[in-house]
Order: sequence, then C-alpha cells, then structure tokens
Amino acid sequence: MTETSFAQFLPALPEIYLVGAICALLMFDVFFGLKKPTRTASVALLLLLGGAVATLISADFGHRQVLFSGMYIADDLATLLKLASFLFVAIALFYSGEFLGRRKLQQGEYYVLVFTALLGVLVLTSAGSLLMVYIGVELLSLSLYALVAFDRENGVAAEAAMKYFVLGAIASGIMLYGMSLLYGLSGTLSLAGLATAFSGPNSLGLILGLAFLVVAVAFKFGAVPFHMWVPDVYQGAPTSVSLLVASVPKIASFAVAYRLLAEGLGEVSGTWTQMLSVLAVLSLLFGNLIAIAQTNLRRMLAYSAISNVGFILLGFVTGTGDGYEAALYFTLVYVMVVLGTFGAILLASREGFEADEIADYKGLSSRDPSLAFMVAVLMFSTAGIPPFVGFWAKLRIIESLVNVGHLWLSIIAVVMSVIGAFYYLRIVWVMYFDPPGDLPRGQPRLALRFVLGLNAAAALGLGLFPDVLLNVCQTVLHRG
Amino acid sequence: MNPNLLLAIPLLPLAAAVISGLFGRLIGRTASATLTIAGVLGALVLSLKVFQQLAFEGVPSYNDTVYTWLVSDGIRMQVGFLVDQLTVLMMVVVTFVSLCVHVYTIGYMHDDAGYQRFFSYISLFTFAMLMLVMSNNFMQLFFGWEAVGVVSYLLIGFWYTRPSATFANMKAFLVNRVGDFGFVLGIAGIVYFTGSLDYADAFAAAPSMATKTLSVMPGAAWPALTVICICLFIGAMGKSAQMPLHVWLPDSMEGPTPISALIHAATMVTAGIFMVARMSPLFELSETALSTVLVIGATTALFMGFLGIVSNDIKRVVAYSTLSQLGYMTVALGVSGYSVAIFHLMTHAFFKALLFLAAGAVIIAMHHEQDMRKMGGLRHRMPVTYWTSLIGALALIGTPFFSGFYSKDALIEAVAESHRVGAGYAYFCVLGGVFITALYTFRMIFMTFHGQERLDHHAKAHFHDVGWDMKAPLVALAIPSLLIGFFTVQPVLFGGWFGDAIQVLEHNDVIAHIGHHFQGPVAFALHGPMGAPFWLALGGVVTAWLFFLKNPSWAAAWESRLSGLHTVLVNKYYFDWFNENVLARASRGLGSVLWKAGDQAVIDGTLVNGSAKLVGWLAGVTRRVQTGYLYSYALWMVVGLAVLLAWFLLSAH
Amino acid sequence: MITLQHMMVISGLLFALSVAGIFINRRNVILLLMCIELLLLSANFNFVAFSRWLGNIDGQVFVFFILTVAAAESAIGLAILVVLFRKRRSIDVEDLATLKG
Amino acid sequence: MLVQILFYAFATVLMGSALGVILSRNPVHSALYLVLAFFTSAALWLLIEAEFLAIVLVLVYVGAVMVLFLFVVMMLDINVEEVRKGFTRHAWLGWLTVLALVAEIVGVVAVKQLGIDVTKAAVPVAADHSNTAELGKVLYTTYVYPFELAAVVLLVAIVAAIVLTMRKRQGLKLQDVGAQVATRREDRVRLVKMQAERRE
Amino acid sequence: MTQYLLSTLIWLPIAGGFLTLLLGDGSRNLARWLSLGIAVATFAFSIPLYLGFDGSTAAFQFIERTAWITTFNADYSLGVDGIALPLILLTTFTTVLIVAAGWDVITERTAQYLGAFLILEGLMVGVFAAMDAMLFYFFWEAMLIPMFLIIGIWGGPRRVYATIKFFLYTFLGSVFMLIALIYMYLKTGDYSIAALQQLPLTATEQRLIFLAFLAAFAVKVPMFTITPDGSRELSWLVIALSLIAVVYIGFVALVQQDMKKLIAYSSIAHMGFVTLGAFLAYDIVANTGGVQGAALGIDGAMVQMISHGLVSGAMFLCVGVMYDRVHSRQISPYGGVINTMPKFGAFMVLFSMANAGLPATSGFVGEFMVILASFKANFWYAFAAGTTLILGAAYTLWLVKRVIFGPVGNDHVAALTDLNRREFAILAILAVAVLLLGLWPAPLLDVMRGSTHHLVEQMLSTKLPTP
Repeated sequence: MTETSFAQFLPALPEIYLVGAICALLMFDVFFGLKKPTRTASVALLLLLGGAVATLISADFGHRQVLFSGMYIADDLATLLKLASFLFVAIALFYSGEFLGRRKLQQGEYYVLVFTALLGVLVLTSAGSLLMVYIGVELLSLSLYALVAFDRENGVAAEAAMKYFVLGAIASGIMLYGMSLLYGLSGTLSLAGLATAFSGPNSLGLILGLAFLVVAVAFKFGAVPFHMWVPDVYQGAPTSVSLLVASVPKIASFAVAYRLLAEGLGEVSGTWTQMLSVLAVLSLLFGNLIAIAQTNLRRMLAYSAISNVGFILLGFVTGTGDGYEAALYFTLVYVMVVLGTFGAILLASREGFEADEIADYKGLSSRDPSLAFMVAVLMFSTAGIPPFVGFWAKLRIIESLVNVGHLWLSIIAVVMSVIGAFYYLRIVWVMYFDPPGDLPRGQPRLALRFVLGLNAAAALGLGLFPDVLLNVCQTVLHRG
Repeated sequence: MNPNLLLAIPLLPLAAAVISGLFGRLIGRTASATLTIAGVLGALVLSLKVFQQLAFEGVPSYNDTVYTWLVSDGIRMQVGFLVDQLTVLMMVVVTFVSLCVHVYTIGYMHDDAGYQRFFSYISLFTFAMLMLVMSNNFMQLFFGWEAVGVVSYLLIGFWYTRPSATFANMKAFLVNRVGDFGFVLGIAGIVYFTGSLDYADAFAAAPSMATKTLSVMPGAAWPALTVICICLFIGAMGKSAQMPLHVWLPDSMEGPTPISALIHAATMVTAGIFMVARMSPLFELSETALSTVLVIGATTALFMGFLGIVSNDIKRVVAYSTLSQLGYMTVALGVSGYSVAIFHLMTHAFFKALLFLAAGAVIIAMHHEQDMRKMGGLRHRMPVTYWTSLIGALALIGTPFFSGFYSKDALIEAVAESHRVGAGYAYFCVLGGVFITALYTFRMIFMTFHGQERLDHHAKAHFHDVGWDMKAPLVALAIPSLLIGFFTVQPVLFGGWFGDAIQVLEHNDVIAHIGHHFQGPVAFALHGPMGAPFWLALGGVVTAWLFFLKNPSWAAAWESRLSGLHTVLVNKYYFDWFNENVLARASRGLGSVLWKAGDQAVIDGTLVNGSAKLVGWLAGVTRRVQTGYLYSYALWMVVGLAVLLAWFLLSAH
Repeated sequence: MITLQHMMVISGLLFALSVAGIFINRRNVILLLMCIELLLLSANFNFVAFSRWLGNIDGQVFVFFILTVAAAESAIGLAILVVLFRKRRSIDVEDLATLKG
Repeated sequence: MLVQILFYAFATVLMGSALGVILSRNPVHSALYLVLAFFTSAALWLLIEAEFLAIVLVLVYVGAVMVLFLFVVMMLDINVEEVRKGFTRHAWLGWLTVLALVAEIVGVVAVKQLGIDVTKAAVPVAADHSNTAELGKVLYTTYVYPFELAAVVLLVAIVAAIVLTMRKRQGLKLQDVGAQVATRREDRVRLVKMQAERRE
Repeated sequence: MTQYLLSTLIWLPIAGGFLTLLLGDGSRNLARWLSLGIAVATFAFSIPLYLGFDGSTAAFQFIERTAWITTFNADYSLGVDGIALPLILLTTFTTVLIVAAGWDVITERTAQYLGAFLILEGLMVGVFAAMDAMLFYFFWEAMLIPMFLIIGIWGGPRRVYATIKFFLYTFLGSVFMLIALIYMYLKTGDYSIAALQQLPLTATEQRLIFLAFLAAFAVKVPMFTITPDGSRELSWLVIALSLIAVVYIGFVALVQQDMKKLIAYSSIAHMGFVTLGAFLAYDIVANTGGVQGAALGIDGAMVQMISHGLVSGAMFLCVGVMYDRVHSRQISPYGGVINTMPKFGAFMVLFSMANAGLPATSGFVGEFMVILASFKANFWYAFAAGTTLILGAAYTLWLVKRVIFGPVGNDHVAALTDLNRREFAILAILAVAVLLLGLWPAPLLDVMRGSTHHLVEQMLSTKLPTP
C-alpha cells in the first residue's frame, strides 16, 4: 500500500465535496430548516455554487487523470459536464423554489434527493468502469424515482413514479445483463479494458451484449421504443421534478453513452451505431408525430424531448469524434433551453393553476408580454429556427451526419424537425393569436423572471455567436 | 430637322394633359381648355412646319434617338423619332383632327363635371398617338400602341357610373390586349432575329429573315417572316378593329362623341393601318401574310357594312361605317397598296371625324337622344350640321370630286389590279361594300335630317341647335372632306410622295400600275361614272331613298320577310354573344375549375391540407400506442430488445 | 461437469421468465417488483458464473454491489407502492393508467 | 456426478419456483416462491464455489428484502380474490416475445458462438482459498470508491423510504428527541422558595 | 462610415425593432414615430449605398468580413452586387411606406407590428447582402419568425391557418437547401458563396442540389450558378412551373371574389415572370450555347421583381384602404367607389394598369423584357408568357370595374371618405416610384449590368470534371 494523501484525490473533489454537502445539508435541515424551509433552499443553492467552484479548483485542463484503479476518470469532458450539471441544477432549483413552497414540498429531503441525483450524474460523467456506470445510474434513478413520488398527496405523481420505477428497474436489469456479457467476454469491468478487448469480427455474444447495453442507454435517454416512461413522468411528476428529470439527466445520458459506447466500445462502433440509428429514426418519427396530438404542455414537451433525443443519438450514429462533439453541443443546448421552458411553466403557474395545459397559454402575449416573448424565443429555439441557438445544434448534428455520408438520415432528421416545428409553433400561436379569455394575468416574481430572461437571452446570444460554445465542445473532445 | 422641335410636338399636348389632369380643379375649366387647345395647336403648327420642311424645303427625313430608356443585353430600348413623309402626314392629320375635336369639346362637354379631365384625356391621347406615329423603333411603337389603348379605356369609361360604359371600356381594352398579345410576339420575333428594336435594323434584316424559319412546332418549320408579320398584324387587327377583334369598336360609342370622332374614327383605329404600312418592308416579303391581311380586311369591309343598315343608333351607324372603311384600308394593305391605304386613311379621318361630330351635334341638340327613329327632318332645325353631314356622307360614299372618291376609287382599282391570293374575293367585297356604304350612309342622312319630324314633345320643347363652338369644327372638317382628295391625290398617291417610307416590290406595285393611267384629278373624277363603283353607290343612295324616305313601310316589310337575316344582323353575327357566353364564360369556368380543382382540391386540399391531415391522423393513431398500461410499456421495451437482437444476430451471418 | 453453458442457460431462462412475469400480469404491481428481483438474479447468475469461469473476482464484487443496490431499490419501490396504495386504494396495474396517450 | 445431479435438481426447482412467482395468483405465494428461488440460487452458487455471495444472497434477500416484501403485501391488505384474475389480453404476444428472447439468448449460447469457450469447467480453486477473504481484500482497496457510493445509495433509500411513507398521524403522541435533549433543568423543575413552616 | 454601411442597414432596423417592441403599446405614438424614424434612417443609409456603387463591375462592393463561426468556417461576410443592391433599396424603401401605412390602421399591438416589420427589414437586407451561404441561410430562416407573427396576428381571416401553412412549407423547402449547403460545405470546407461556386460537382450532385435550392425557392437566383450544368439541364422544370404560374394563376385570379386573394394570385403570376426570366437564361445558354438574350431575361426578372414589390404592395395597400373603411375584402360589397373616393380611384386605376403591365409604368418593363427573352428560348414560352397581357388585364380590369367604377353600389360606399393626407402621401410616393421606374429604368439596369454579365458567364461555365 502506498502512502495516500488527500492531494491524490483532488481530481475527485466534486464528488467528495458533494457527498459532504449532502451530509451538511441533511444536518442543516434538521437543525435550522424545519421551521423555515426557505433557508434550506438558499443553502442548497449556495452549496451548488460551491460545487461549481470545487469543480473548477479540481480541474486540470487539458489533462486526463485516472483515479481509484481506473474507476474514475477526470478529463475536460467530465469537468465541463460537471460544471454544467451544477449550474443547471442550481437554475432548476431556483426556478422551482416558489413552486415547492406553494405545494408544501420544500423539505430538506427534497434537496437531499436532488443532490444525490446530481451525485449520480457526476459519477456518470467520470465513470471509468461498468460498475461505476451502474452505480451512477442507480444513484440518479433511485433519487429521481423518489422525487417523482415526492408529493405524497398527488396520486398521479405516484402512478408516474411507479411506472418510472418498474420500467427503470427493467432497464437496469437489461443493462446488468448486457454488462455481465461484456464482462464475461472481456474479463474486465474497466472501460479502458473493454476498449482494447475486442477486435476482429463481432462475436454473437458481443452483439448480444451490445444490444442489451444500447437498450439500456436508449432507455435512459428515452428513445423509442424505450420511451414510454417519459411522457408519463413529465406529465405526472410535480412540475419542479419534471424540470429536473427533463434537464440534467440528459447530460448524464450523454455521459453514459459517451463513456460506455464511444470510449469503451469505440472499436466496435459499427454495430451499435447501426442500432442507434434505428432508434434515432424511430424517436424522431414517433416523438414528433405524437407530440402533435398533445394538449398537455408537459406531455408535449416529453415527446419533444424524445424527438430531440433522436437528434442526440444521431450524433452518436456517426461514430466519429465530430459527431460526439455535435451530440455534446446539442445536449448542452437542449438542456439549457428545456430548463427555460419549464421555468416558464413554473413562472406562469400559481395556486390552483398549473399552467401545464397548452390552453392555459391562450393570449399570454397580452396577459404577460415578457413571459410570452421568452417562451416564444425558447420555442423557436427548440424548433431550430435561427437566430436561436437550437438552430446551430441541429445544424451541427446534420453536418456531422452528412460528413460521414448519412444523407438519408439527415434528410429524415430535417423533415421530422419541420413536422416538429408545428407543435412549437402551436404554442406561439396560442400565446399570440388566441384571445386571452379570462385566464389570470402574469405575476411579477421579478427574480425568477430575471433569470428566465437570462436563460432566453442565452438562447439568443449563443445563437448569434455560436462559436463560443462550439469551441468549448471542440476543445473538450480534443478535436482539431 | 431640329430634334427639340420634334420633341416639342408630342410633349406640348402631354404637358397640357398633365397640368389639366393633375391640377385641373385648381386652374379651372377655361384654363384647362385653353391650355390643352393651345398645346394641340402648337403641335399642329409645328407639324405643319415639319411638313413644310419635308415637302417643300427638301430637308431629309429624320431618324435618331432622343432618349435611351434602357440598355440590356446589348439591346437598346429607346425613344427615337423617325420623321419622314409617312410620319408627317399622320402627324398633321392627327393634330388637325385633334384640334377640331378639342374645340368642339368646349361646347359638347360644356355641362359635364369632368370637363378638365376630358381635356386632359384627349390631350394625353394626342400625345400617345404622336408618339406612336413618330417612333423609330418597336419599343416606342408598342408604348404608343398601349398608351392609346389605355386612354381609350379611360375615355370610353369617361362616364364611369354607367355600367354599360364601364363594361365597354373593359371590353375594348381586353380585345385590344388580345391584339397586343400577337403584336408583342411579333416584336419578340424581330428581336430574336435582329437583336434590335429599331425599325432600321429590322428592315435591313428583312431579306435575311425571309429565308429563315421558326420551328414553332416539332417537325413544322414556318417561315419566320410570315410568323412575325402575322403576329404583328394580329396587333393591327386589335387596334384597327378587324374581324374578329372588331367587337370593341361599336361598344366604344359609350364614350362621349368627341372621343368617338377622335379615337374611334380618325386616329387610334388607324394605328394598325399605319403600322402595317410602316412595316411594308417586312410585309412585302411575305405573300402569305399579305393574303391574310387581304382576306380579313375584305371580310371586315363587307360584313361590317351590313350591320350599319340595321342599326338605329346614329353613332353606331357611323361606327359600323368606320369598321367597314378600316376593312377597305386593310384590303389596300393586303394588295401592297400601302400608299392608297394611307391616303384613304387620311381622307377618311376628315370625313369620318366630321360625320361623328355632326352626329354628336345632333345628339346634343336632341338632349342625348341617339335613336334615329326619334329624329327626322332636322335639316331645317340645324342647317349647318345638315350640310356638313351631307358633305361627309357624299365623301364617304365616294362621290366624284369629294375626297373619299379619290381614295376609294384608287383603292378599288388597286384591288382589281392585284393578283394576290384572295384578291378576287376582296374585289367582290369592296364592290359590294360600295353599295352597302351608300345605303346605310344615306339611310342615316334621310332618317335624321329628312322626312317627317318624329321628335316627341319633350325633345321638341327643349330642342336647340348647337353653338358655333361646335359648328366651327364641323365646317373646318367639311373643307378637307370636300377638297383634300382633289388636291392631294396626285402628289400623295402617284407622285412618289412616300419615297422610301413605303417599300413595295416592283411586281407587287399595283399603285404604280394604276398610276400609268392617271391623268390628273379632274380626269380621274370624270372617269368615275364609267366604273361600277359609281353606279353601285348611286344604287345605294336610291335604295336608301326608296326604303327609308319614300316608302318606310317597305323597310318594315323586308325586315319581316328577311327576319332570319335581320336577326343575325341585329345580333351582329353573334360575335358578342360568342365572346360573352362562350369565351368569357369558358375562361371564368376554367378559372373556377382550376381554382376549385387545382388550387383548392389538389394543392390546398390534398397536398397541403392533406399532408397536414395525414400527419394529424397518424399522430392520433400512434399516440394510442401509449396505452398507459405498465405491462404494455414493458412489452414494447422487450419487443424492442428482441427485434433489435433478432435483426443484428441474424444479419451477423 | 457444470459448464458455463449450463449457467448461462439458467440465467437466460430466468431473464426471459422475469420479463414475461412483468408483462403478462395485469393485476398486481407488487408482483412486478418481485419479477424485478428475479431479473436482477438472472444478471447475478451471469456475473457469478463468468467470475468463476474466468477466475476473476471482479464479477463477484459486482454482484455484491448489485445486491446492495437492489436492496435499496426494493425499499424505494415498496415505498412508492405504499404511497400509491394510500392514494388509490389499489395496486392494480390496470388502475395505473390515468397517464396515457 | 453428484454435482451434476444436484445442479439439475436445484436448477429444476429454480425454474419451477420462478414460474411459481409469475404464475401464482396470490402475492403471498409469489413471495414465498421467490424465497425458494433465492434459496436454490444460493445453492447453485455454492455448487460453483461462490460461497460468500451465496450466503449474502440468503441473508440479504431472504432475510431482509423478502421479509420487507411480505410485510408490505400483508400491510396493504390486498384483496386476494380480486388479484386472482388472469393475464393481460395480449399475453400471447408477450409469450411470443419471451420465446424469441429465449431463442436468442439460449441460441447464442447453444451454437457456441458467444465469443468465449462455454464448454469448459470453472477455474478450480485451491483448498485453502477463501472466497470471502478475496472479496474483502478488493472491496476496501480497489473498490473503495464504489463502496462509498453504495453507502450513498443506501442513504438515498433511507431518505426516500422515510420521506415517502412517514405520515404524521393526527393525535399520535411522538417523542421529540431534540426537544428532550435540549431541555434544561429550568424547564422541568420549578424550584419554589417557601417560607419554612414552623413545626409546632 | 461606408465601411459598415451594410451592417448598419441590417442591425439598425433590428435594434430599432427591438426598441420598439420594448416600448410596447403604452406609448403608441412614440413607438410609431420611433419606428418611422428608424425606417427613414435606414432608407437614408441605403442611399449612399446606391450612390457609391459601381455598376460597371461584377465585383461585390461594400464588403465586410469578420470570422464568425470558426467551427464551420463561416464568416460574417457582407457585400452587394448589382443584383442585391436594387433589392436592398426596395426593402428599405417599402419599409418606410409600410410603417407609414400602418400608422393609425394598426390599432392593436401597434408596437409589436412595427417592431416585427423593422426586424424583418433588417433580416431581409441580411439575406440580400450575405456573401456567406451560412449567413444567408441564417437570415433567410430567421425571417420566418417575424413573418409568422405578422401574418398570424394582423393577417386576414383564417390567418392562423395560413401562417402555420406558410411557415411549415417554407421551412420544409428551406431545410433541403440547408442540406445541400452543408453537403457542399463539407467538400469545400468553406461556406462562402464564392467558394461554393468554384466547387466541382458531378451531374447527379448538381441535379440534386438544384432541386434542393428549388425547393427553397431561393430568392438568390445567383445561388443557382453553383450548379450551372444542373441548372441548364433542369431549367425547363422551373420554366414550366413559371409558365403554369402565369397562365394557370391568371385564370384562377379571374374568379376570385376576394380582392386580397385576387391580388395575391396576381402576385404569384408576376413572380412567375421573375423565375421565368431568371431560368430562361439557363435555357437560352443551354440551347444556343451563347449568351444572347440570357442577360435580357435576368435583367427582366430583376426589374419585374422590383416592380412587383412596388405594384403589388400598392395594390395591397389599396385594398387595405378600402378595408379600413368597409371592413370587407370581398368584391361584392363595393362598386362605384370612385364616386365617393375620386383620388383613391385614380390611384387604384393607375396601379391596376401597372399591374396589367402598361407601358410607362414599372409593370411593363420587366414583363416586356422577359417576353422578348423567352422568344429566344422557345416560341411557345413567349406565347404562354404573352397571355399575361390578356389575362393580367382581364382580372385586374374586371376588379377595377366591379370595385371602382359604376354607380354607387350601396350605403357603405356612399359613406366612404376619400384618402386622408397620410394615405394620399403613401400612394403618391408609390405612384411616383411606379412611374419613375416605368419611364426611367436605365439607372436600375446600369447598376445591374456588370453583375448580370458576370452571372451569365457563370451560367456558361461547367463544373463537370472533364472526362
């Protein structure tokens, strides 16, 4: 046994910090939070910002470090994803504060579970072994199951949680089965080991294992036909939880896909890219189609998420660094925009008015012009219309597809995104073209409005100057 | 020749028109009238000056650009003047008749609220017509061509509250547009072969074009020049109201009478004749085109005359007469008798304007009554009008020594001389036309001015003769109607006046042929009674006297006896019926069908809405896959897994 | 001699039976939770078998973790089930379908 | 030979009990079948010399998890009669899928193209080899990081289970430990100063 | 100043538009004056563009270039040639009129309306000025947003339906163009249009890219010179579509009962001339192997496009003037409008004549040139195109007859008031523009000459690898 010093674990600081933060938050809640839950909320936000700082402190830009016998990888990608996760979770919690207070959900445990979910995300971003992937996924999923069911007075939420749980557990089982096969074939759990284990033509066992793993990854993303949980959870969970489920886990899914498929199984990408292409096309097709028929905004956003996942998967389908970069860019952009969208729902909602039916947005432009404007910006961005950032995200994916000769996939993608534009437009249409009726007027909530404004402004700013984020993604994945 | 002077000729009326049009209300009625008359008078004086220069001072003809409109692809589109003998003749005629009409208008439109507007329009028209005749290129020709069309549109619809007027002006414009359609194709053809819009280039290239072909249809190569000339002539048919594009002219009588005189008798309708004469270097090289011109002209000349016999509207009778006379001119063009066509155009301009203005005077005197059956015996009440009308009528029917005699007789002789395909038919038509012309003309004179007064109480009570402001133009026009033929037949027709302006191939030159027998105007007139036309005309007059003055009951009897024929004539050979009920209705029907079937059903319904509906339907169906039941969710997952496995395991081999 | 084949067939059958249990049952949610345990068991079988046949302890460690996590998972699953039952008075799978479409 | 007989015996019972789990109409029976399945699995693992996990399986699963299951089943007071009713309408599709899945997994194993040799016996172990010790060694060295995280997973389970199921019932008398600990003497005991009484 | 002239023309109205949006309807008059000021200022800034332009060369002028997206090698590069310049001028000019036309007509959400139009103006200038394909597409797609809102909020009946249709089908069309652009980018590594024009492409590639561009109905006809061989080969398709647009739409317009629809259809027919003229050029080049007549078609198309902007705009405004008073766009409630609105009637007749392609109005110039050019390609092209003389006159004049002329139709018409000063001014400006372009088109043609010439040469070139 060599001497161990704390400095040796510095690259793992974000996780270590977060575990400490979880304990601290639990304690703080017990001693100071029970009477005034808003305090816990504020402390949680501070802790998240501290986490971002910790990530920056621990980061060693441009270098890849491996810890804990290869189980932990610290590289630029991990740093970026961790920073983004801290930031996005902080924004998500900020958006949900008022909502949670109103629904009497602002308990310390809520924040603890959010933190453990975040810990799962962090673990995944740095996962260097199949085991870490599994534990990360479970940390994240278990926390989310509990969060979805968190509002005990809400039977629909419990139903959503139950479905999520059962399906998630099946997916876990499938994933484990696949992992066991890979382990059996390679004799190693480490992703780095896997990367060197396979060569030559794929054995049937490998195909078997890959298929199981791809299904598991697809489930985490919510790709068709493993998407069934997505709409139910988005619709059933408390809005603040839907916000959470819709946003940061996408980063985790990207991390899983990248670490597991791109890094670990990059040598056999020929097989899993084909599998993913099928799932991507199905996701684009069904996601966009079914979204059209929705009347519930959250459910619509769920199907929209499914279709967007199709785009992310298309990035992976290329099997090239260029495509992964595109997928990373798309994921970050998508999460940012979707945060804003749910934030807008939270801003529009109030006591007895959930604002999650599309009809609740009728005439919003006259009831609350600034909110309507922000929602319109976010919708156009998601639809992929310039000058908003969503356009570049889609463009980047299509470019990477065309680059490897997948012309048909790119055509399917763009045609489906045109169909998809319809339901985003419908939101704008409802807000701008329909009369407001006697729906309530907007409430000030200036802080929330301000942050939401920043969120929308980011969608525009990054659209006008896409180079900023594009370069970050490029640097992180060491291309060019 | 001074280009500025030439430029002033069209611009004076234009300036007057613009001022009285835009600021008419500001400067008042008198000022507007004075201004426009001054403008036209100026144009007339300057035209006469140019005439003098050309005719007596031996100044060479002018052909140059004054303004480059645009240059594209090496093609210059410009405003330029070609002033030669042909042009200057037209300029003088146009400005003179226009001046008479302007003066006449003072009285005629005295009570009308649109007084200034009217002056503006007719001045504008003068400008457009001058641009047309003075042009040295097709662009400007087309510009003038369309401009006279649009002013005519405005003038026919001058009384815009009358539904009949607004219908007539639309009809006039559309029918003219049909002609323009051919015309523009012809111009495009010229540009195709010469790469230029200038007359000079086109004429220079004519012999080479005559040898080229256009593959209009696969396998069929048509002589290029014939196609071009026929296209151009279609334009002329529209403007000069040749069958079957004549339908607009009778209806255009909805406009105020001065306009009928100016536009629909003396100037605009002659644009087609002028154009073909101007294009003589092209037409000369295409026998087919000329034969087409000949046949269409002959048909118009005869059959439009018939219609004059059954019409009871004084203006319409004159209008049909115009149609018929335009047919004569076209016939002349068709036999390569361009100069005689122009000559007839000139004489006709005077006496037809006279007849129209006289008719207008009668109408005003009768308080806007145009039905001849309610007139009669007016010669005592308005003697000046009667006598001038009589001069016009005699000129029209070709009474020796009257202007019409010289042009018409020369024309008929030219037809007789021609050996072109269709010339025989044409000769028959023009001879028949002489009788018919005399018949309807004197029917009109007799019904209007002779016999018993058939005025009702109201008309009688309010009847008043027109003032000298209207009589003076009548007199002014009567003089040339009487004399111009006598004095000009020699120089214009046989004296080589036109020089290079009109080019005729030697073997086609029928005029030169007649010219050999020409021994001066007196001899020519005295020779008149020797020929068939004189007796036919006389017969026409006598018949008219018998049927419409002496025994009006005969007319009624014949009318019932030939009721079938009469019905056809009254319905104007059913051209209008055909146009309105077949062409227009078919177009609208086609439009409806295309709109409903094409736009609404196929494009909107099937392609646009259909695809949207399909997507909506698919969305509705596919969402049912999400049943809400946990076991089906799980099943789908496992099915997905199993299918994926099966696919890849099987394809691994 | 017990071969790897033997163990893998067992795990494969267990896997299939457990997923079958999930979607042929339309009544009882708790049964689904039990099937999930079976599903995990099948994966465990694979890990243990591979670990032994490869002579590599990692697979058994993995199983150890699976067992831990699975325990936690059942706890949460049952907790959700309790919440659901309190709200709905039923754990019928068929009653669990207000969210759909 | 004995090993083989034992293997087939346990394997048969395992399959039977698995079938019992999914087909049994009474959840309590299902749970008990599941217990049996775990027991036989443990036995099979013992046969291939994975002793520690076999024990853990029994201890953790049978001892803890399955008891939890039984608790919940009984606590929820499910109407067993109602639960009895059969399968889903599209069960045939389910069975078909399962058959396909079996064919695929077992097929790959059967055609021996898994990618590794499946016909060999397990790696033999030395007589003094301790499966438990071996596991213990790596668990606290190589696997310390996941081990710590596993603790967090359990924390999540605790927090989640408590927050989801704990209800404050009306009228329930609860011990407030915090309040108890924070109690000072002054709160409980009131020292009363009294005038001493004279005893006569 | 001239260095950033194009950027000013793009961003000034966009910034102004956002400012107007921010003002909101609270201070409606301020918003009006502000937007008018911005529009006038933008127009004023576009004048030096014209004055400083050298029409004799095909080179792009007023070039600005900054690196924009290094990942895509896309630049923020702007410049105008003789084809973009007139379109930019048209845009800045008409925006002033549009702002003025909406002055007291748009009473609901005035600020949003004006803001949307200003933003649209900036984006359109961007579309015309972009020299980088990605930048072009960026502006091109972004235009959809203000257009969507404008149609959806202030459009006619069934506007929502219309605007969604409009948006989705335009979007669908343009994404194919996007893929084509990406495809070519990946071969050149550069999004600059000039670079794309140098790219060698096989016949199949050219065909597909041509069709992709076609789907977008790219306003930038010069973009088609990227695929000269494919364009020559497939130009018949566009020509056929254009001629169908001219003839078919002519008939359809004839039976419209809604004035706005009628004008919209006539507008399609006129745009048919634009595409006809532009693609004739390819046909001529392909058939004759020479350039004689090709430039004529392109020039004609350009003039027609400008004229169409003015004339159709004026016609729509005229309908708007009547709509504001009677609140109907149907033809039937009108009749004899000229009795009560003589000034308006005069304008309407003038614009109708321009719409029917009367000489001396702008409507004539382009039509005439295109017909002349089409004869070069094929007699029947000219024949079909020429029918517009009849059909165009028929539907336009029939409209005028039913709406403007005749006796006073009903009480509504009797109660009409003539143009107010603002309306008069707008229509008068348009009338002057229409007449000016009709009588003096040379300046426009002079500006374009160099670029047209260059364009035709591009059409002549081939990109096929020599066998």
